[in-house]
Amino acid sequence: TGSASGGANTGTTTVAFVPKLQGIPYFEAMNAGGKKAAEELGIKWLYQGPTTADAAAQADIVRSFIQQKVDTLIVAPNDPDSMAPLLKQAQDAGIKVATADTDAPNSVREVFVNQTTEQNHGKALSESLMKAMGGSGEFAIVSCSETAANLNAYIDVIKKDVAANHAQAELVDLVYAGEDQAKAAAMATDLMNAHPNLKGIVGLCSAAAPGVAQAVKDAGKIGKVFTVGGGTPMSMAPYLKDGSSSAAVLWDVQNLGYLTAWTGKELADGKQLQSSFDVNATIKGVKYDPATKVELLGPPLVFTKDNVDQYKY
Amino acid sequence: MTITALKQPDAASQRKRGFGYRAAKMLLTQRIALLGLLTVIVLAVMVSLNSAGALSGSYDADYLAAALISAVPLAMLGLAQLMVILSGRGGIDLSVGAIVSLCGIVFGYSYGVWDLGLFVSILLTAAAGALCGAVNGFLVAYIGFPPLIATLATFYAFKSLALIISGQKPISTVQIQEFFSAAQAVEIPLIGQNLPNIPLGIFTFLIPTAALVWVLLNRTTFGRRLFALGTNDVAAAWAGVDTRANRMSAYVISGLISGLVAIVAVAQFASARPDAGVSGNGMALPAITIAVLGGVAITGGIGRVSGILLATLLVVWLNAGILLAFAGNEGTQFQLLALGVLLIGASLLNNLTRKKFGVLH
Amino acid sequence: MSEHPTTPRIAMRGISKNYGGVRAIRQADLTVQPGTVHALVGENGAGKSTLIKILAGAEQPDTGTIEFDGKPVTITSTTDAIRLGVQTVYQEPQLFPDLSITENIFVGREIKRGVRVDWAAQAAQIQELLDMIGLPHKLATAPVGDLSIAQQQQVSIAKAVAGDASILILDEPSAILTDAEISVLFSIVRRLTARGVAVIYISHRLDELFEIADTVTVMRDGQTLDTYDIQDLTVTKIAELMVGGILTEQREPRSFHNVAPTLELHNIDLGQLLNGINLQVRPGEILGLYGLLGSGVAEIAETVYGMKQPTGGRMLYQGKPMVNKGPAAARRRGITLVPANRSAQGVFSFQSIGFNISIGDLAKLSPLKGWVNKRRERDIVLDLIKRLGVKTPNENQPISAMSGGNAQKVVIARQLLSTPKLLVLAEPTQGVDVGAKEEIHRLIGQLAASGTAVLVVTTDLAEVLRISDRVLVVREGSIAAEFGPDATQVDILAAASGAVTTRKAS
Amino acid sequence: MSTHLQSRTPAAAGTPSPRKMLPRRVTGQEIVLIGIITVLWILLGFLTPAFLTPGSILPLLVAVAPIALVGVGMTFVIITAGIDVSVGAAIMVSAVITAQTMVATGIPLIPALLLSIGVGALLGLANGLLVAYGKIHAIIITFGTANLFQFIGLRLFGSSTVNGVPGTFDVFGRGEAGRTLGIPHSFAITLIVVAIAWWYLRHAASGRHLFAIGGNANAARLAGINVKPLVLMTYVITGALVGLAACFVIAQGTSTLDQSVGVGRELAVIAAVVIGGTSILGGRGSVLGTLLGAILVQTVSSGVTQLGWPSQLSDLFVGAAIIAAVGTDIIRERSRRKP
Ligand SMILES: Nc1ncnc2c1ncn2[C@@H]1O[C@H](COP(=O)(O)OP(=O)(O)OP(=O)(O)O)[C@@H](O)[C@H]1O
Ligand SMILES: Nc1ncnc2c1ncn2[C@@H]1O[C@H](COP(=O)(O)OP(=O)(O)OP(=O)(O)O)[C@@H](O)[C@H]1O
Ligand SMILES: [Mg+2]
Ligand SMILES: [Mg+2]
Repeated sequence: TGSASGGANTGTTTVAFVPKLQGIPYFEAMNAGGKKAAEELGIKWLYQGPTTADAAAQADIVRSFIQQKVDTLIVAPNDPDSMAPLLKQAQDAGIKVATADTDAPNSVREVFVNQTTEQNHGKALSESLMKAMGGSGEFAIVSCSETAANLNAYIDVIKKDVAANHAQAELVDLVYAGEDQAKAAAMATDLMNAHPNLKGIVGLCSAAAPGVAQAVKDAGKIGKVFTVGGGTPMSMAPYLKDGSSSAAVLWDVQNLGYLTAWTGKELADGKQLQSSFDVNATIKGVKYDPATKVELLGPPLVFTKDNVDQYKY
Repeated sequence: MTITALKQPDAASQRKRGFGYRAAKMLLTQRIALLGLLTVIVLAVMVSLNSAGALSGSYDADYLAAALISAVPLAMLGLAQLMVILSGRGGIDLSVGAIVSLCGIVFGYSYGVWDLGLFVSILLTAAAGALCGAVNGFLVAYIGFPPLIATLATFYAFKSLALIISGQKPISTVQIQEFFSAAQAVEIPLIGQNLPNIPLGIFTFLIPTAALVWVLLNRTTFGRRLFALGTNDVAAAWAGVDTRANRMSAYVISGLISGLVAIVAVAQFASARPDAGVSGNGMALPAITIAVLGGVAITGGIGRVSGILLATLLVVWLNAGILLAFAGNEGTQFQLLALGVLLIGASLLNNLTRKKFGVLH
Repeated sequence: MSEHPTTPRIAMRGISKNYGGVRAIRQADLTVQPGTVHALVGENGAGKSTLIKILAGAEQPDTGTIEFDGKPVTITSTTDAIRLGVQTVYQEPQLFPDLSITENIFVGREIKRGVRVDWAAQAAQIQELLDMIGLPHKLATAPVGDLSIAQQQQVSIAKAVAGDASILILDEPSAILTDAEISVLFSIVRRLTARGVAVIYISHRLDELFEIADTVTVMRDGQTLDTYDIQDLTVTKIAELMVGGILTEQREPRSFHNVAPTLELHNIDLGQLLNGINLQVRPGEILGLYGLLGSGVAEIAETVYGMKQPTGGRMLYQGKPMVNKGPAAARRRGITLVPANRSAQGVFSFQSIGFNISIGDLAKLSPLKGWVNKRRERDIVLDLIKRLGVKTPNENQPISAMSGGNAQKVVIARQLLSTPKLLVLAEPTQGVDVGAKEEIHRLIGQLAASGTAVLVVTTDLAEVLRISDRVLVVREGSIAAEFGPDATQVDILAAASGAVTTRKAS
Repeated sequence: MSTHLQSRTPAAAGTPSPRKMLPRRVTGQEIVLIGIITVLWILLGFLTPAFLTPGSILPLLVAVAPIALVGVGMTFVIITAGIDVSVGAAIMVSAVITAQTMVATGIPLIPALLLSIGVGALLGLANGLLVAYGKIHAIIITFGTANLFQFIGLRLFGSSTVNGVPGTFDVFGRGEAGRTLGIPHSFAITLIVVAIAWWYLRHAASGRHLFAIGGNANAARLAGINVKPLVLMTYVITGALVGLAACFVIAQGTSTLDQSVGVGRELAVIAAVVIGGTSILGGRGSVLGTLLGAILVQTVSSGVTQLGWPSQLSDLFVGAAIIAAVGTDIIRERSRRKP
């Protein structure tokens, strides 16, 4: 067997990140941020994801990273529960483990690199939507995977926030379109037909957000039906500009990737995280809660037609 | 009479041919010989890449053993496909993945929520799987649905049911999380010190299932009847085989095995996910691929347990190697390429075999 | 006639063909003159079908040359052959079950206007063709899958005749046709030869050759022996040439025990197909059931065996009322059946000989129910292979590599795992060569002698007379007549085709 | 003279008119489907008043178009007793190549269409060559090529999305640009393709040969039909229609194309074909049925959403629809075969 600190790599710290799936702008942007960090911090950044958001395929990749004896292994789990035992296995092999983007709360991970809280994100979505809708009217949600924990948490926050603060607004339907833009668009069309008074649609994930906007555009209902969603800037830019989407709520994904890589290095070096710190000139005021071991990048970022062109992913 | 006169010189001439010819014939006619050779080639290539430092991690016994964890559901579902494909008349089961999802929820509730205890929960889950299989079997054997269509329909239905009864939420209570120990790697008693730890599922699920299927096919009259009706349905009926009941049984067994895989999947993922068997490309297509690669004739009546097991080993170890050989996203992409090439290559070889040597085993 | 004055229509020389290790034909020669019927005879597996498949372009030869009207040709596909005017009726009907009879007949050479099929023109031609082969007009639009096997064979013949044939190949067309249908076929053949068409005619019914053939080529072991004028031959002579030895007619006297019947049918009905069938068969007795195709004779066998459930009447088995839910139930009672269509109903093609035999009674394979004891299986199978004289190196050979006669013996062996109390044989020697036929007949005699009641259902007149103690003739779903062993072929045929309506006491 | 035949002769009495020589224009299955769809639409019209409005029906028809279009090719393939499970992955390859080319060069509509169709046909050619000349069961080949196409598609995507896809294909889209006189272009094109395919299968000699091949490939060969080129053709046609459908899919998507495009479409297409009464065993089938099958499936999933029922239910109904549709077909065939 090889030495404790690496099989293929010699000397430099290796940080591996396993996204939920490869090839979507969101995780590729995290990858870009991670690569940038690797250059600046002098570490080795490994990125490998499954072709579909599949827990089993992801597990195979995690196993191969354990085998590669990376220094830090960071995962955005498709299924938090199933990732927990694998993370334990990695830790037993002497690897520092963390999660990013999506947590595995019941696991041995040493840090969760969180973009923003579910509370904040959900609230930003509902506030953007209510602002566009003028605080009243019927709205619907097009979600993606039926089983995605974070999406389901956002839904709860939106429901509660609207009930508490916008009595005239009403959630009339909730549908699931998978990670399929065309299906999201078709379902949004059906929703607008079923509810002629529909005033707002939330496209919850990065596939649904442009899908619902496209549906509004196709139906010629720009200005009558307002959409918000969790889309990436470049995919949302055309819709933000033509008004079929009012706002895209996300965070600076490249910075999240950068922070993920940086955190990986800190873990590998055995350093203790401060409760609040700056990473570099652009990533400032990161919070860390030692009790829950959660890092927080900052408040969500709301893209509108005015700022969307600043982000190239 | 004439036939033997024609055949005997052939047998004699075969005896005279050299070792090379016989080896080639064996490789081409015996699918397991081909699979064995391919597995050895994969291992050899990977190990030499490994020693040349071309891999990003070491391709060693520990890794191979750890990779076996994904062999458990794959091979078991391959065995499920073996049963139904053998039964002939276009036998196939597209619904196995959906049954895994549905039965996983059944297990999640019975073990994780209602606390019925492991034994009862396993029985209940297996029974649920068998019931799903019985629906397929009834449609195929008694109503006369083409299997592809019956199982496509039940694929949609079971998949939908799993989401509905679970309320789209994975079941992951403490019991379920602790159940992961059932999938963990263990040391083999007595001789284990010098060997890598093997995933427990191999012993608790895969080997018993494989042994059971082997015995069923090779040592029981049910197996005989299954081969008979897969080879020639009409002749089987004339020979007094109850083709409907026996064909239905094949689907029931396929469902039963899928139910067991559901338990494996719950253990492996430490949660009962309503999309366990259908997320991504699902579990059915890889299982059918394994069956075909393992030499099961899609037309029925030909297939062996050893072929399934070897094909699984080949695919699992090849995939594990590819992940180490290609860094980044290419890794998982090249797995697709490898599977496609293997499948088409093996089928083309089959074809050559038929031309050159007649029957295939 | 070997020195024919005209150029031969077809001259095949030095043709060889191997299937893997099997040498199907070796250096075969065949010369056929225009305007003649050239019979091709030989034992099962002699290579007749393979030779004509090469001419039809369905198989490619390994060696050899083919001349057509004196000019060398290469035939690499059926399209090539069809272009030369080679039309073929294959041994197995080659039809499309979901297409209508008209489409089946015109498929591959539709009458077209542009790319479109000219349905009207085809409709006009089809009537003539149906008249010629004697099928009713209303069948023109019926899907072929709805027809009986014999009707399908007639459609195949119509299909071949409809093409502008210069050579017509008929591979055992008569095997599944009734005598009436055969005489229609012969008149068609004669009309074609009168127009100068060369006809190659393959048959195991040697007697009919004297009615239709001009010359006969005998094949043995994949080789063509010689070609003879039909005038120079007799049935015995042909049979001797085929097997390469002298055939001795041996009729073993059967002792008939007059005891309680094994099976009695009382007024059995089966929908429209059977009405009021009465029969009895006793231990040791061989009862022949003769009927033309479609007469219901096959349905009697199927009803006894439980494949079909009677809609009226009573069956008594060993004196007790019997209801057979299916073949499995029949087998448990000791009733077994050799099905008529060997390849479709009898053979598990790529499985071993052992498998093909033991499937008949799996319960015998181990004292433990549901279990298979391989050693015991081997012993049982080897014993049967020896008893029936199946020619094979070992029991693991796939049955697909065997000749028709040997495969038939394997199917019969399947029924003898435990000595049956009642054995039903449907067309036991169809498509089986003379030598094997002999052996199978002897075997049936032996079984009867050991106390088995035997019911032989056949459309082979000679066979039914030769082996039966009694013959029942079935016509239009009823027993038309009963004969003792002294009956003549003429008596039976007359009864079957409707000339005799009164029941003749035996 | 043929008295002995009488007890066995099926079909109606009397000499058929030439008209009856023609293959049936509309099959029983199609009539059943038209009935079911009509009932469903009326029912949905009552339950959710918006269902029978153009705003609801037109997007439904647009969504039907790609499935029905690929379904036409799949019907050809299945009639010859083949199957093509690679169409989902093939859509992905066609779509990504076309989208990338449009982004890079801004080519206009017709060249973009031809490119997509060409790529699709090429993929179909690969399938067809392997199936027709490799003599391997189609399901195995196309499982294999599905993996290969997916590999090619993912490599082309290069772990990224295609951003800023121009609106070249908007004429096939769900929006205003996609309609003339209220009729969606994509659906109109699909109707034309279905009509041509219907005529071809019913009247052209080579169309009839496809049924012959599916009924009995060996007999077709012996009858002098060039089986291999025809089988090859069905896969190439499927590929070309996949290429066209890929354009529709791009048009129905957003300005970003991601690698989930086409995934899992093969099952939806096969479902539409079998609901439409095409026998998976070959030899029997109709493209009109396929179109109706696709409409039925889309009606079910739209209906479920518009009724406000949980969207997970729609798969359950699709499963039930397959069983009901194919079940009635099986029972009808069986009763016809019984004299
Ligand atoms: N496709 C095949 N593959 C392997 N062997 C074959 C094949 N076809 C024929 N044979 C073998 O070739 C030999 C000649 O067969 P063929 O069918 O020509 O005989 P035949 O004279 O027509 O017999 P029959 O009277 O039974 O029809 C036989 O030994 C047969 O087993
Ligand atoms: N009543 C009839 N009497 C004689 N011939 C007819 C009659 N009806 C049709 N035909 C012939 O049958 C053939 C097929 O008819 P037709 O041209 O109407 O078919 P089609 O238009 O292609 O199909 P469809 O009947 O489905 O519209 C034609 O060649 C026509 O001449
Ligand atoms: Mg023959
Ligand atoms: Mg007309």
